[in-house]
Amino acid sequence: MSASADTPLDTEEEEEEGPRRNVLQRWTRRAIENPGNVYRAMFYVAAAFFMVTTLFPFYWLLVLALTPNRFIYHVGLLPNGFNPAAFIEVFQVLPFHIYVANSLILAIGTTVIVLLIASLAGYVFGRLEFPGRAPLMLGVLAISYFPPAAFLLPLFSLFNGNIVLFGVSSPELYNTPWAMMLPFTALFMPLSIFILATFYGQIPDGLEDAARIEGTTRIGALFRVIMPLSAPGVATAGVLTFISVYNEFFFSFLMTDGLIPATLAGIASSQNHWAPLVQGIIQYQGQYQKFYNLMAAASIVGVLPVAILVVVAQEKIVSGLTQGALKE
Amino acid sequence: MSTETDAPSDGVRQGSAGPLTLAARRVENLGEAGFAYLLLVPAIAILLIIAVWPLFETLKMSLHADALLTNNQVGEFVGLQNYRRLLTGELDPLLVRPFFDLSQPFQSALTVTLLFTVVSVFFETIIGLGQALVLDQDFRGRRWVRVAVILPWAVPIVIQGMIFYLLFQPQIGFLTAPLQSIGLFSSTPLSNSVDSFIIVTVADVWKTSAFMALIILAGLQSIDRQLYDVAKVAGASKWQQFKLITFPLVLPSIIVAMLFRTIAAMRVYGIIETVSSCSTVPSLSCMVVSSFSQHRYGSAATLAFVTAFIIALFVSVYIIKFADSGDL
Amino acid sequence: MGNVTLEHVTKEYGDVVAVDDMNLDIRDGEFVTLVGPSGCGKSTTLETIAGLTKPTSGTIDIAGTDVTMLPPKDRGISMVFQNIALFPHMDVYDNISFGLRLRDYPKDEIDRRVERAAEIVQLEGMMDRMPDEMSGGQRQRVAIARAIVREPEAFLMDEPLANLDAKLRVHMRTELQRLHKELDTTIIYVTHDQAEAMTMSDRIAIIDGGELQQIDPPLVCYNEPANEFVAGFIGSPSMNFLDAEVTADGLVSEHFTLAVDPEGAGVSVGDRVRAGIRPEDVYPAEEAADLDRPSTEIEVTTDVLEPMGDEIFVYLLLGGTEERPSMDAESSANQLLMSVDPDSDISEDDELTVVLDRSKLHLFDVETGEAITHGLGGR
Amino acid sequence: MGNVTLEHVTKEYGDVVAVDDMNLDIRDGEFVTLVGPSGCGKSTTLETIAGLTKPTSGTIDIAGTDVTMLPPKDRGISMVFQNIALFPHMDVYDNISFGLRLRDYPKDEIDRRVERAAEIVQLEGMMDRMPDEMSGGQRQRVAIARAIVREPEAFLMDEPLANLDAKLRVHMRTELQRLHKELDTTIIYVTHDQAEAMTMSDRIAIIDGGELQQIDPPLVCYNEPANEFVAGFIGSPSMNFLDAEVTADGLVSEHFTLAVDPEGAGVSVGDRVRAGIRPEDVYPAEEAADLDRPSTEIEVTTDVLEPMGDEIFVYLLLGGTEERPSMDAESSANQLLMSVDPDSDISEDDELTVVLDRSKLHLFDVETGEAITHGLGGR
Amino acid sequence: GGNGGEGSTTTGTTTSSGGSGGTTTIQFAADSRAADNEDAINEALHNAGLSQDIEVSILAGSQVTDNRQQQYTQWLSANRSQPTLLMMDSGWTIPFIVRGQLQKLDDVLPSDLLSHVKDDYYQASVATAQAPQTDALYGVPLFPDFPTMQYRKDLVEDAGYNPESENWATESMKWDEFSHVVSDTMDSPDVDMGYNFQASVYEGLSCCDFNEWLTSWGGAYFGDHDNLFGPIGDRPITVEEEPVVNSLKMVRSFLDDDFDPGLEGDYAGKISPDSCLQWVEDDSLAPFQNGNAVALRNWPYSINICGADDVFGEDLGVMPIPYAKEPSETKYDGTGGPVSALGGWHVTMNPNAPEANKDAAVEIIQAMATESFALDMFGIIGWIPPVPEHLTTDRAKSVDVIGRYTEQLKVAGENAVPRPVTAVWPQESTKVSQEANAALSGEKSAENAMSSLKQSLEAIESSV
Ligand SMILES: Nc1ncnc2c1ncn2[C@@H]1O[C@H](COP(=O)(O)OP(=O)(O)OP(=O)(O)O)[C@@H](O)[C@H]1O
Ligand SMILES: Nc1ncnc2c1ncn2[C@@H]1O[C@H](COP(=O)(O)OP(=O)(O)OP(=O)(O)O)[C@@H](O)[C@H]1O
Ligand SMILES: [Mg+2]
Ligand SMILES: [Mg+2]
Repeated sequence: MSASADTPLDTEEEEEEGPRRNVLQRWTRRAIENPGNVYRAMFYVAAAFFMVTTLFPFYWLLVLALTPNRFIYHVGLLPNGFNPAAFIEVFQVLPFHIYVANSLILAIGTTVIVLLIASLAGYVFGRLEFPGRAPLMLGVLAISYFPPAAFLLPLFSLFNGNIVLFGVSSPELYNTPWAMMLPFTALFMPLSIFILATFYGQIPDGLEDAARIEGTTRIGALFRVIMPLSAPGVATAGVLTFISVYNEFFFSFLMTDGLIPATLAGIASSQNHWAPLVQGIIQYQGQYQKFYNLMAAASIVGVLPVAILVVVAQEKIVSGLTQGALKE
Repeated sequence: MSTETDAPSDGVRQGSAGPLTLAARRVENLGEAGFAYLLLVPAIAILLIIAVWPLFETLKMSLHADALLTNNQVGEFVGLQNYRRLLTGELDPLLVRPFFDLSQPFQSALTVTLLFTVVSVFFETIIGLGQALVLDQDFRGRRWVRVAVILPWAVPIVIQGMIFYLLFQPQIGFLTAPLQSIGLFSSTPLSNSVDSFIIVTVADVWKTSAFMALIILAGLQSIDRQLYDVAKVAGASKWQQFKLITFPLVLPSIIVAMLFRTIAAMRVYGIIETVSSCSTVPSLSCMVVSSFSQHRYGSAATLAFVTAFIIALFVSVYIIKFADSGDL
Repeated sequence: MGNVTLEHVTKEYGDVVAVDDMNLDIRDGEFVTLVGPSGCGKSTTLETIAGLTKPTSGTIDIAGTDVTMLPPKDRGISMVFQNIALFPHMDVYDNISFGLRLRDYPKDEIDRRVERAAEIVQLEGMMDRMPDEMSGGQRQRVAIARAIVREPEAFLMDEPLANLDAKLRVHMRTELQRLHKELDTTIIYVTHDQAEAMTMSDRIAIIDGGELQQIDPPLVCYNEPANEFVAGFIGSPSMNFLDAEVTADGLVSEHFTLAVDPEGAGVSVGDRVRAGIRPEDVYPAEEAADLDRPSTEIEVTTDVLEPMGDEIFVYLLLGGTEERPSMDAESSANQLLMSVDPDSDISEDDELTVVLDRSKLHLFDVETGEAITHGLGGR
Repeated sequence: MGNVTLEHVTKEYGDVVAVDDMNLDIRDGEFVTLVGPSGCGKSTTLETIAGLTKPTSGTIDIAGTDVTMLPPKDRGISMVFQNIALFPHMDVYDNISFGLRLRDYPKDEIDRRVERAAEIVQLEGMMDRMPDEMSGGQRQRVAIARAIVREPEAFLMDEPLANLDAKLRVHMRTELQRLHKELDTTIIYVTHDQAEAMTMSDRIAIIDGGELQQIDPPLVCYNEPANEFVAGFIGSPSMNFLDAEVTADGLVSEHFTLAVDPEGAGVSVGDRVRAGIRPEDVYPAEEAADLDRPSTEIEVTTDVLEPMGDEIFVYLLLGGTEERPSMDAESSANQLLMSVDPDSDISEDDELTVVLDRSKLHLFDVETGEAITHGLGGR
Repeated sequence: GGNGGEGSTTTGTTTSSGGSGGTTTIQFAADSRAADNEDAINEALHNAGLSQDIEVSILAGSQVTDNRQQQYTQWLSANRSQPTLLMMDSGWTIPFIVRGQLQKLDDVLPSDLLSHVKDDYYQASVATAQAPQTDALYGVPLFPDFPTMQYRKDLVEDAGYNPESENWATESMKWDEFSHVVSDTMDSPDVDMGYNFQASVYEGLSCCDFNEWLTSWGGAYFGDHDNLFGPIGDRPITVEEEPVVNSLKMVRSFLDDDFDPGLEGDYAGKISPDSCLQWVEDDSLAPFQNGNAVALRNWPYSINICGADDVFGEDLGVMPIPYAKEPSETKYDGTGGPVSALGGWHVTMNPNAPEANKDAAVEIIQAMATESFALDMFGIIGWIPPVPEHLTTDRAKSVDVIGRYTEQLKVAGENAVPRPVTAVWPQESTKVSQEANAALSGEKSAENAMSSLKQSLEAIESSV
């Protein structure tokens, strides 16, 4: 190694302090000397930009919610009138909280199932080598190529007991949570499988090895070590699944008859009152008339559980692994 | 270590084991491939029943004629005729808009879909990556910025549609007039194909950048922070750290996110229907859904399969990339 | 019942043969150390024993059972990994107690054992630190504690003390030996530290290029290395090697001649052999008075001196300074390393006469490297 | 211009003080080794020098510039990390060339340097392996190569050879020294290996509990340790310590008496002191013939023998077998360690008379641990 | 497939709620407004003579008609036995009838009720509940819906017109006159829009707005109104004809000042905002409701909104929709005059329901067909009574707000035109709205748009 080669590059220190420099130069100079400030500035600009662009429509939503529906004409940046009562009306017109509760239950149930099953599959695809891996993965992926409508008719027959195999007719699942959770599971699982496979695949073998030596089975190692270490990925898969189900409309609309139980307590006892959140929201829509303020207020209310979930899940990520101590 | 304990002892375990442990042992003893298949059973089973079987039924439907006048879902067996008619354009008059017509690209399903996919996924990736990078920093109030960034993803499509619909509804929202005055939009953007296309794309980018951000963020959080230490000491600037460490290490996450976003973008439907209409911005899924609701199940099934096939072709780019990164 | 037997175990990674037809028979309660150059397959051997990787061929037997196909958890082993592999999401207590918790030990039993293990590795009071809040050595000690809380058939330890300071290492050495004695468990140990290998092992297995070279008690390996590789590998600093030819006069090399009885040494006239002598068996002629069997005197020039505190390594040039070997030629034929007392007044570039301890001279076959004889009789 | 100066550097992690008011002044081109017990703050010190962690207080100066607030990349350093930290997504070539590619070196220059570095660490032909396809030692060598391809103001190396076998370690030692000489770069080196510290360093800095204990050339540290801690830490096996009292008769301990001139030794009658003597300065009486200044004879019983090949460590009990110390009492007052020639015919449980080399006896203050004197004159 | 049996669910079987042993509860799939008024509806039914041991349980279906259609399609295709009664849009009942998915009421209803429905109900409504080309009844109209032209009487009067004395309420005016009324009124400083309508690309354009324009010009989609419901593929397609094209030109001239429709008669230009081209009902209502428009074509619900005291109260005027040609001047039966597009809903019966439920359902339908029920619902939810005579009763007139406009509604109802619902109408509708919108926006000329519409319709008609 010749000592000369490093020199052309270490020029920064050599630069002489010239006397004539205008402001811009000085600024650039400072920026170069202390790029931290520039990054910080860039960072704040970017953060502010993202905040504004993502939050503005929500602000607009709030404006809509606060504007009485009859004054919706030409709402500007400020609500046209001030009618916080919309948030109360939302619950008076419909037992909206029950729709929310229904959706929460469906979403949580589906998320748990998806995470469980997709974890196993993600582990397999992410960490194991076996013949048929690529075709199987592509097969799983291919399911998401199809529009949901492509699944509907057969599933509807299936869940209405119309499919008879060996003299046994398929279970009557229509109007039960299963009629939604099963399709959701199937439709949202490929994404989770891919996410989890990616993250599980990145966990160093050494940690799984250590767990197995300590006496876990491979599955035990998956749930005790690999999954916690992939907390960001798992949380992401969970949040994405949860939100997708929470807002799903197509199947939840066609697999329920739109009834809801009269009370929250009724959810537990009822087999067949499973109308979800979105169905609630569109109930504020008349045949010709849309109660934009109620829809807006309802969606703000409906988004709250998700916001809470996001906070919680992100906390989990943070506590899980912030410092990225993934290193063996 | 003292040996006096009578707690379960380690040691090579043999013989006397309950049936459960025996089963567990048998599982552990499976070869890599056997074990892999076993863990895939739940996922594959649910996918087979809830996804593959319906698709198979739908495939059969696509080989039958439409039946508008009977209680049957489909008419007589016609082989591949539906496909032939679709691909030769014979079916176009029956569709909302032509399947493929280069002379009016904004009103032909295939071109609209591809254009939408490329544009929206491009912006979503850029923005999602930017958001993820911001969220990956440590700063006060990060939790709330996170929630803010992710919140759009939690908005049901109905509401997302409502927001953008109203924003661009000249009598209500305030966005049309200025955009119109600078000549960007026509006076009726929501019934103008190009304008609506842009609005739908913006709405989609607004909502689903969060999806990207979430997955990429998880990828970022899984990066071993020590690697940055190494890079810093080696003299890497922030940009170089990003280019050489961050980017390659989150690339798998980005690919997964883009893959699924691309698939979803190619199936875009809900936001079109709620902001504008399938007539104005026809997508492939629009074709499927409208044929479906018009009771043309044979055509709808054909369209669904052709859509899936086109998606498969389009995403093979990712698949190849994925295979390169060793995950397939 | 913790004997571990490897029969014809081979492990290949693609083209790379990490372990090559390894046969090991480790008795119950034995403490065997694997040593060998970096990349020779020590870790891989442990991994196959642990069941973390399936051998490409061959069988492994632990405690009389063929475990080749058994998963790690049923092999009754515990292991310290070379790369430590603490669970980053668990604090020290959870890391250490992991295996016990898996086995549903009662809480107080777990506490007791963890406490005891922490004491052994001197980590009391760090129970709720997370791995990334610890120093390298502390982490390694957690890994050791995690392995020793359990009472398996066999311990596998892959350089468990690499990141510890000398003093702690000596302490851990004692502790591990005590543990070994107390539990009467088989221990298979990988180390790069000669002192560890020499003091702790019942037997040392020397591996090179995936192949077992010798497995014998430490002193046997030291004093009667099976081949040139072992001779050069065991002992630090390394043994000196000098090429020589067996003539009627005895052993003749470029720089010295040694009367030797070809018969007694198992060589015949005309053979080319390699002679090996350890640095501590080279003496300045004046100090060789009490030596039973010195060799002929050899004229040398001192080159570099490496004072180690308790001794000084003196690099000797056989052919005079003009033949100073280039620094990277590993063990040059012209170079001889001698270790002397720190009180010695040798300085650089001295002209010196040294003798070799004939009884400590080893002869190796030039081609195969096999040892021919250890120690020359006669004078 | 690679001098490195730490002034009053303190680094706290919450309650833990990892580095405590450290003052170091390392000259340009110097090779300084940091040693100290596990967790004493060596890595943290390197990290603050590298700029990876900001000191809680104090300033750092490299090549005449105050770099306390500068980012690592502007400090002109390169570093080998204790936990290796290779880039998992890059093959060996890319890992090694990382720093060069950052600086846009021409391709052929990169190739040349990488090749050279790979040769030094003996990894030729492994250029396209991925890190997870390598053994622990191989990975460590990649990390070393990654650091040495560049020519920074200063190298920081945190136990770079921990996972290498003795032979390779000796080789790397030479290579690093040569590099040091060639580039004339400052090297700050952390190691647990006494031999490394002794042979490579210009000066050794001994750290304990975050505090610098002594920084001096190796032999000074060895022969004139500043305090009891350094004395016990440097040298392996460790120095023997015996409590004694200064009386009119000289140094009186439970088991022996040593005539001493209090004045010359800097003690006064009535002082309680701790006497320290290294194992190699304890001799069986019969071999002490050529010793200039043996102490009075001490009757001992041999306990355990640890044959190391090139020497044997003999544990001696001062008070007879019935006082055999419990095994974990670190350096028991009754125990004395002696190192003897491997040819020695001492066996366990021998009754023996030994002498200490007075001139190698160290006296330390019982309270502060400060060294009082090194070597006793007189007889 | 077989029917998996529904017995386990709570409804449809005898339950013993409140100890009143043996109440039969019948599921009725309706919308959320009906569901909100479940108790009132039951009361109204019982008042109308429904036996006390029959209860109706209302499923709150979506108000979005497409969603409901989709849902019913699934239920009926899967042969579900629940719900027993379905509230169906008159716009898409026929496809269900054609597919044989509804109970033929001729077989289950008493004949007096059948003839009452067929004879006394709004004929247009009944036509959409019958099998095409036969008079077999499959649904009983629950309430019809007809749009009217709602306008600001106060402004119009300010502009010098005299709606009251000219009896605009029942004697509709022609489009040219209307255009001037609007145009003149617009000159009053505080309104910037004139005539608001709905011309987004959606079903509402093809079924209703466009349908009204072209019919009022004497045009038709498929020739004589006998052909409205088929036979598919075997009827003339007449969208290319002059009345249809003229109607488009007229409306385009309302939108675009620069466009010369070349029509005889004097039409005032630029009386409608461009935005109409992307409006559905609600969007067009907002400016009107906020006092920014002169006239609005809309359904009765907006009468209730705008006629409220705190909006326009008595200042809201309502008239039948203007027209261009008298029925006598037109080529096809049923065209010309002040037409209203027909909306509204029927009650139909699930053929898979258990017989016991069907029997109870028949009783319910009977109760629903009474005047008492119709008027109750007019008061409660604002469902317009399905029998014209009921509208003119005092009770109807006494209903708040909308009661003031029963005369106008009756006229509209008598002039109602159904959309041409067939199994292929959904596709045809899409094409119609696309082409009509394109013609209105000037993207295509009316002639071009209609000729390509004709081609599309031919293709669709021949596809069955
Ligand atoms: N992030 C942290 N949080 C809390 N304590 C820490 C953290 N990092 C290091 N420490 C503590 O600081 C002290 C010094 O650590 P350091 O890594 O410098 O030790 P070291 O001298 O390098 O030890 P070793 O030889 O074991 O590597 C240790 O006691 C360690 O536990
Ligand atoms: N996954 C792998 N793919 C390819 N080669 C591998 C893989 N793992 C290990 N090797 C190679 O196998 C050989 C043996 O590796 P092993 O880890 O057993 O060495 P080791 O004796 O433990 O070395 P060290 O002392 O450096 O830790 C090495 O040459 C290594 O490069
Ligand atoms: Mg190894
Ligand atoms: Mg360290």
